[in-house]
Amino acid sequence: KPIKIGAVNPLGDITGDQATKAMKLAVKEINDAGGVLGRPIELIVIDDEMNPAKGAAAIERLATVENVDFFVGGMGSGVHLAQVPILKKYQKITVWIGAASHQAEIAMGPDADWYFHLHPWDYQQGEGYGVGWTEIVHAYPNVKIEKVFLAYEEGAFGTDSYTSYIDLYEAAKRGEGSWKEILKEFKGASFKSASLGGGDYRAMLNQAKAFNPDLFIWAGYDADAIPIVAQAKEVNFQPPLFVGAPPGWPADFGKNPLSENVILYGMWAPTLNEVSPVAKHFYDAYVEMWKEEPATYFAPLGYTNIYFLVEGIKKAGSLDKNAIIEALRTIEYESPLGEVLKIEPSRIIKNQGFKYQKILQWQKGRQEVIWPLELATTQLVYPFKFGK
Amino acid sequence: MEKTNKSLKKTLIAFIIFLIVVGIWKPLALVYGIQRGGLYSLIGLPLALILGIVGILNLAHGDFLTLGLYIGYIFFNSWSIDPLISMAPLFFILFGLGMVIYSILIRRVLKAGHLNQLLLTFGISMIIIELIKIIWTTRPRSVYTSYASSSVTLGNMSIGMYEFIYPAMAIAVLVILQLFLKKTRLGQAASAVGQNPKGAEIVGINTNVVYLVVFSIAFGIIGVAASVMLPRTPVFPLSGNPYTLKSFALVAMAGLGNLNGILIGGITLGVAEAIVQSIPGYEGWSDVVFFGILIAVILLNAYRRPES
Amino acid sequence: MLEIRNLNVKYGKIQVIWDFSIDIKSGEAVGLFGPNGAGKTTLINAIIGLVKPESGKIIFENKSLVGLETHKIIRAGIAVVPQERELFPFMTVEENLRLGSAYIPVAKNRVEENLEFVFTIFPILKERRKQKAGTLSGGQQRMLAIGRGLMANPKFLILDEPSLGLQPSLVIELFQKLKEIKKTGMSIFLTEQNVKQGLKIIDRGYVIENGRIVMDDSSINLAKSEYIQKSYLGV
Amino acid sequence: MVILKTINLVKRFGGLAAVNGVDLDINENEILGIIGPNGAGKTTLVNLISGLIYPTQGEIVFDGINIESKPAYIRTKLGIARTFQLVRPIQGFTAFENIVVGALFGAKENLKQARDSASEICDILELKRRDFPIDKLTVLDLKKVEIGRALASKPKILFLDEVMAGLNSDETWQMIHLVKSLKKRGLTIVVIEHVMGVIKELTDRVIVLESGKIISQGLYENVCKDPKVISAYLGEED
Amino acid sequence: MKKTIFPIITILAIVLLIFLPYFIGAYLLHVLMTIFIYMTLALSWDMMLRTGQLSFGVAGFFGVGAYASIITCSRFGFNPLVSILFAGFFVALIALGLGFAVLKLRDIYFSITTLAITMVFSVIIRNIPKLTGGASGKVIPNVIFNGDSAKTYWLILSLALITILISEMFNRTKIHFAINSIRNDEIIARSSGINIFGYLLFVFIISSALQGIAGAIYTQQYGFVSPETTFSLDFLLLPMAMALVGGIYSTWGSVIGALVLGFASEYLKLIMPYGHLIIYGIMIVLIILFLPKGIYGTTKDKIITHKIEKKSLSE
Ligand SMILES: Nc1ncnc2c1ncn2[C@@H]1O[C@H](COP(=O)(O)OP(=O)(O)OP(=O)(O)O)[C@@H](O)[C@H]1O
Ligand SMILES: Nc1ncnc2c1ncn2[C@@H]1O[C@H](COP(=O)(O)OP(=O)(O)OP(=O)(O)O)[C@@H](O)[C@H]1O
Ligand SMILES: [Mg+2]
Ligand SMILES: [Mg+2]
Repeated sequence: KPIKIGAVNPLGDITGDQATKAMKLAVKEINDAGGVLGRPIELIVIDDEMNPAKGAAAIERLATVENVDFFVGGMGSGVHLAQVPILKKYQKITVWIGAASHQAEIAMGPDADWYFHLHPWDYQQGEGYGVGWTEIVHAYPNVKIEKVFLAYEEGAFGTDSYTSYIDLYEAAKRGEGSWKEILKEFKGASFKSASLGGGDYRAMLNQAKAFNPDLFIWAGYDADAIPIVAQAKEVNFQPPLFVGAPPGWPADFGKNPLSENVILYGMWAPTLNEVSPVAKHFYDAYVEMWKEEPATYFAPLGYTNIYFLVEGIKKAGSLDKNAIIEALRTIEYESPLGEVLKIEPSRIIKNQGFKYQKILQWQKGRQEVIWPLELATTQLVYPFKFGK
Repeated sequence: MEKTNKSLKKTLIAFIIFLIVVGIWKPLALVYGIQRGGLYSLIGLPLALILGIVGILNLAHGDFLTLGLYIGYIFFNSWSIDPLISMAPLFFILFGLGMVIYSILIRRVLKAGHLNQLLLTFGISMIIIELIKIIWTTRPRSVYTSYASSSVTLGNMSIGMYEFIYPAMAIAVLVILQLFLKKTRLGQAASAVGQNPKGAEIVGINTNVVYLVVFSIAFGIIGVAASVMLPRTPVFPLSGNPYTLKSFALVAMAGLGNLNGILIGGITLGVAEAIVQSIPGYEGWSDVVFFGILIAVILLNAYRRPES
Repeated sequence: MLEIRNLNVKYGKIQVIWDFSIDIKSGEAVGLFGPNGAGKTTLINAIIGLVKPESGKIIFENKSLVGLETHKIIRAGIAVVPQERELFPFMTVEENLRLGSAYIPVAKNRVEENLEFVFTIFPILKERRKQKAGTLSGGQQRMLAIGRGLMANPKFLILDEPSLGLQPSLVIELFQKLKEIKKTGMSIFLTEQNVKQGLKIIDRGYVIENGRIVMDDSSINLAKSEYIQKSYLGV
Repeated sequence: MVILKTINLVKRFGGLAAVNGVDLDINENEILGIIGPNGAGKTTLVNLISGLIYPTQGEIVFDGINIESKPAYIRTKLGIARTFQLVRPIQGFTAFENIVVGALFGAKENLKQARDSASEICDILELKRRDFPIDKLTVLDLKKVEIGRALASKPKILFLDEVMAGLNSDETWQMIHLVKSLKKRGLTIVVIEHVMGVIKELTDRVIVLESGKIISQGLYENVCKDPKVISAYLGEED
Repeated sequence: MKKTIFPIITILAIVLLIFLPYFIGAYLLHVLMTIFIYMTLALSWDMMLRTGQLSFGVAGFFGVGAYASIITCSRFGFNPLVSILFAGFFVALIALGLGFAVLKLRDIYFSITTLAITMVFSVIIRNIPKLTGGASGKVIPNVIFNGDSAKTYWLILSLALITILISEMFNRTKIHFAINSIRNDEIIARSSGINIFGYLLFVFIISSALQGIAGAIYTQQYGFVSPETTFSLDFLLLPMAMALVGGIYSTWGSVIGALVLGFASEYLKLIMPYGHLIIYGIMIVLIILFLPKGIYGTTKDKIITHKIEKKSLSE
């Protein structure tokens, strides 16, 4: 009799699609190796259609019709918020890889000890970059970061980044927090993302140009990536560090000459293969199984999602809920993201997985890891300049 | 008759004064506004043509634009054809697509009224978006051309030149469409068919051909719009989708059947948006201004319009 | 010129025209009379292809019209002045009239001359040439519809109750003009409730009731017939 | 007694004065005929009185109160009803339901009363296909529906704008009897027609409009001999 | 015979619906709840459509209702049920105010204006974060009835039944005659004594309030609001599709449409994880091509024509 895991992902979106494929890969590998507790694993996937009500109904179905033992899955915060009340109703062990919005954390509350959240929360990410940039400033003496400008898309994703940066800035002014050593001046401006019918960033870029930042970050979607650089070139705005923080990147960004030396925040890049055997194993197995390259970090996250859960079950040695929770809290899983995954509490919930994202840079069409320094695949190219 | 001429002149003068004032106050906003507004107009025109002139409601307007973008992308990606060159084949491909869509689908709901057209094209929109997702995934694609981000420097302003192609194309398309509607037999027939299809048949107009041609021309223009947008626009399944609403907004603002109004309205909205975006801290309100002006104009027109 | 044989027309399951046959020769004016709902308009719609007959033949100048699209029938030389007028309400009077000629091969080069002709019959239309058709009075719209029909230089003119809503003096004038036009060789097919005026210009007439011909005679005989006197010439 | 009165009524459309200073007195329980050339302003006059359009100038007094600025639906409730020159029944309703509408809102009846009065009116009008949807009716039926809806609002004054146009003589006679019977019930009726036989047969008094002005009025017999009327309107038969 | 059977069937159906939570599982119940919410939106949209006004404001009133409910709950401590009623009242008030401006508009001008108003609502809400949580939205700690499916189901069922009741009342009373006349010919309506603006405003307020309440309940069910999800145009487009697929201008059209499309989308997804939305789209296209008046409308039409033809043939 198989152990049933229920996954809810947006199959119509590349993130959900690849996360699902990676999950299937993990399940196949585990089953080929004899399963867990002597039982095979069965993965049941339902599309959430990026619609909150559908995502919630999917959980109900997995819980009552499919009778799964665990929930996994991820992506959109809006969908997840609608799932929270249902998840609370069943209180099954849930390992989630999406939903970065702190609202989800608030909704889940502190008591849900069966809930594991692997993706860093929005506020953790900003904090992590402070750590990263501080280390980079130390490692590269010519890099200077005092003035930071954040351009953020006006929806929840961008606005949440902005508010967390404001908090970090306030903390830095008081001499606290991860940015305290470097951040002196901070400014932000919003824009309408191309994915929501916007796509004209020039007013915002002119504001940024007038501010003359050392570090320019934009928090938007993959669709914004190319037009922002193109329009920055048009208004002749060349910050020394040009950073994009979308959840994914366009298909041919690397091929675009304007991408050279653009910095990105992310959790994973194919170049990690050079420094992490797990990453390489995952990459090769994924390409082998699906005949396509993993293009978003949700693919390795999906893989991690299953493995992490299964390791927990293995360690617990039974399907006892409390035992598994205890096990998941203590295991250390060497993930294809290049880091070891271990659980720590975050602001509200007890079981938070990854804390920080990585700092990477586009170089010759590849995403190279710059920070964490121990995972670095190459050196930072500084300052940023548009090619001719 | 004279009255409409007079009010047109008044609108035009007010419009030009508005542009001049903005130009002195915020020159960059004027540039960005004209460029954006030109794009709105260019995309709005084909919708105005099929909704305002022959009365077909197409909710999949923006999604056909998306389709155009993908086709342009294929030309670039597979055969390295510059989007401005693939404009010609794109016009004809979308023209052909328009013919097919009209002949097998739209034709059947012509008499059924706007609501059925609404639902039909909603279904079509859904099919297009989902098909694109399956073929190309949701990852954005794009086309790189060096000219698209070129600019000239004026004082401390760096002004992008490429996007002036939007208002230029909008004006060109508008002029050609007006000539077509006023000077060609087919164009005149289009207005007749829009007002009374049965009456049109009775004076010897082949209404079916008129619908087919107008619909296809509109699609051809969508293809042209897609090509000029392509160097500056990311291509993903929902690229064009938001333009459906904006185009409908423009048509309602200009008034059904008023093609010139699309250009004036488009640029007004573009400039108004650009002004708000240029005020630090208020960027997020630009949509309110867009829709606020839209609502104000529609209400004003309604109250000004004399009793029937 | 026009030959209809055993025509049957149905709306759904309800039959409106029963086994209808007539012949109209070139240059002839033929009237069609009958009570409301007899099927006159339906017959006209069948001729110009707006309704598809159930069975039967309609032949115009040796060409079958059945199954042909309306605009083709019109371009072949049949003009129609519909009972419901079918104008273009947001176009001016002049634009409406010009459209009457624009798509007809034989008429499109004679627009100006046709316009003048229409304006002599209905001077008010000339006065109102820039007014939108939708704002015309009922009678003025009728004039415009007739005018638009005449603009087509048809070989065969169908008028569905042309006098409806026209002032008495114009009715008289209209029928005089139709008489003159007829002399140029145009065939006319007319339905009319103003039978008295109608009879003045037609050569022959049919009376139909419930979709069937009940009478068929020359106009002189019809005028004399008791039945016509009683039912159609009373008021 | 004058039931409806207009004082110097003017309506301009752009440069055109469609109604141009009309002083009209309509007496209670009379049948008044209004004739005049096409475009003389007859329909416009009815539109002004029934409230579909508002006058450029002038007053309309009905039953002693000024109504020129009251909305149309109020005037209907006050007792002014009209038919339309181009029949406009409400699509999607049956003939019967069309008449119910008049009773419900014009006469402010409840649904049951309205159904009763509607079937009464159908009987009076001898409307047979009352359960048929509108698009399956003949012109005569439609005209009856038109009158029926107006009647159902229990008006004091009824304007009939070319209701006889397009009827054959049998049918016209039917209508004439109908209108006469309405007069007997105490209604004031204004008929607009281009069919002189009808005017002759029906009216107590005739008014002739031309270019928005009254050019002649009086008994039909006198008016139709007025040379102005003959040249502008009636024409001479050969 | 028919007269007595109909009420019995109705009562049986209602009883069955009420006791449904005891027979079916949480999943089906959840799907039904979503369908009932959409059914309410579809029906209320249709009510407005019956006056001839094609409203694109559904998502807007839905969203405002949702926000009104969440904000009164979290900031002013309203009981969730009270906050839902308040949301309905609040939206009705907004509709009243807006009605005076927009109900003079017709056709696409009305449609686009109501859509623009939806956008304005969402942008305003996004830009006043102090009250609304701004772009990031707002969550409440506890969902209504603490997530008890059955109770939530009964609440939503009541809303759907009330909407059906109102819709039927609209179809069986004077209002039916008024709004049908308005839709078909305003000039006739006016000169038949109908206060057009009055009726339009009345229907606008009622239908908007229902949409607001639907938004409030939906949001209480899940416990959060955000401009992106709460003002999603799905809440306009799907109800419209449902009403049109079922058949407009009738109660049962929207009911059937919501059930058919609601279950179809759920079922298609299960049998076809990828690309099911294409089939859904094709289904909509086919229905509109072959049943132009919708499932219910076309069937009803067939029956009526049949009856009339029989009558005429026998005449
Ligand atoms: N579209 C239609 N669908 C169903 N029945 C129709 C349709 N059009 C007309 N009829 C019916 O067909 C019959 C004939 O109508 P038609 O209009 O041809 O009569 P007519 O002789 O022209 O009368 P009128 O003097 O009223 O114009 C009538 O009974 C009418 O109700
Ligand atoms: N909205 C309008 N705009 C401009 N002119 C108009 C408008 N409505 C009516 N007219 C003009 O006003 C005049 C009066 O029209 P009205 O309809 O009252 O005439 P009528 O006497 O009823 O004529 P008929 O006998 O033809 O029905 C006409 O010349 C008409 O063209
Ligand atoms: Mg007829
Ligand atoms: Mg008139």
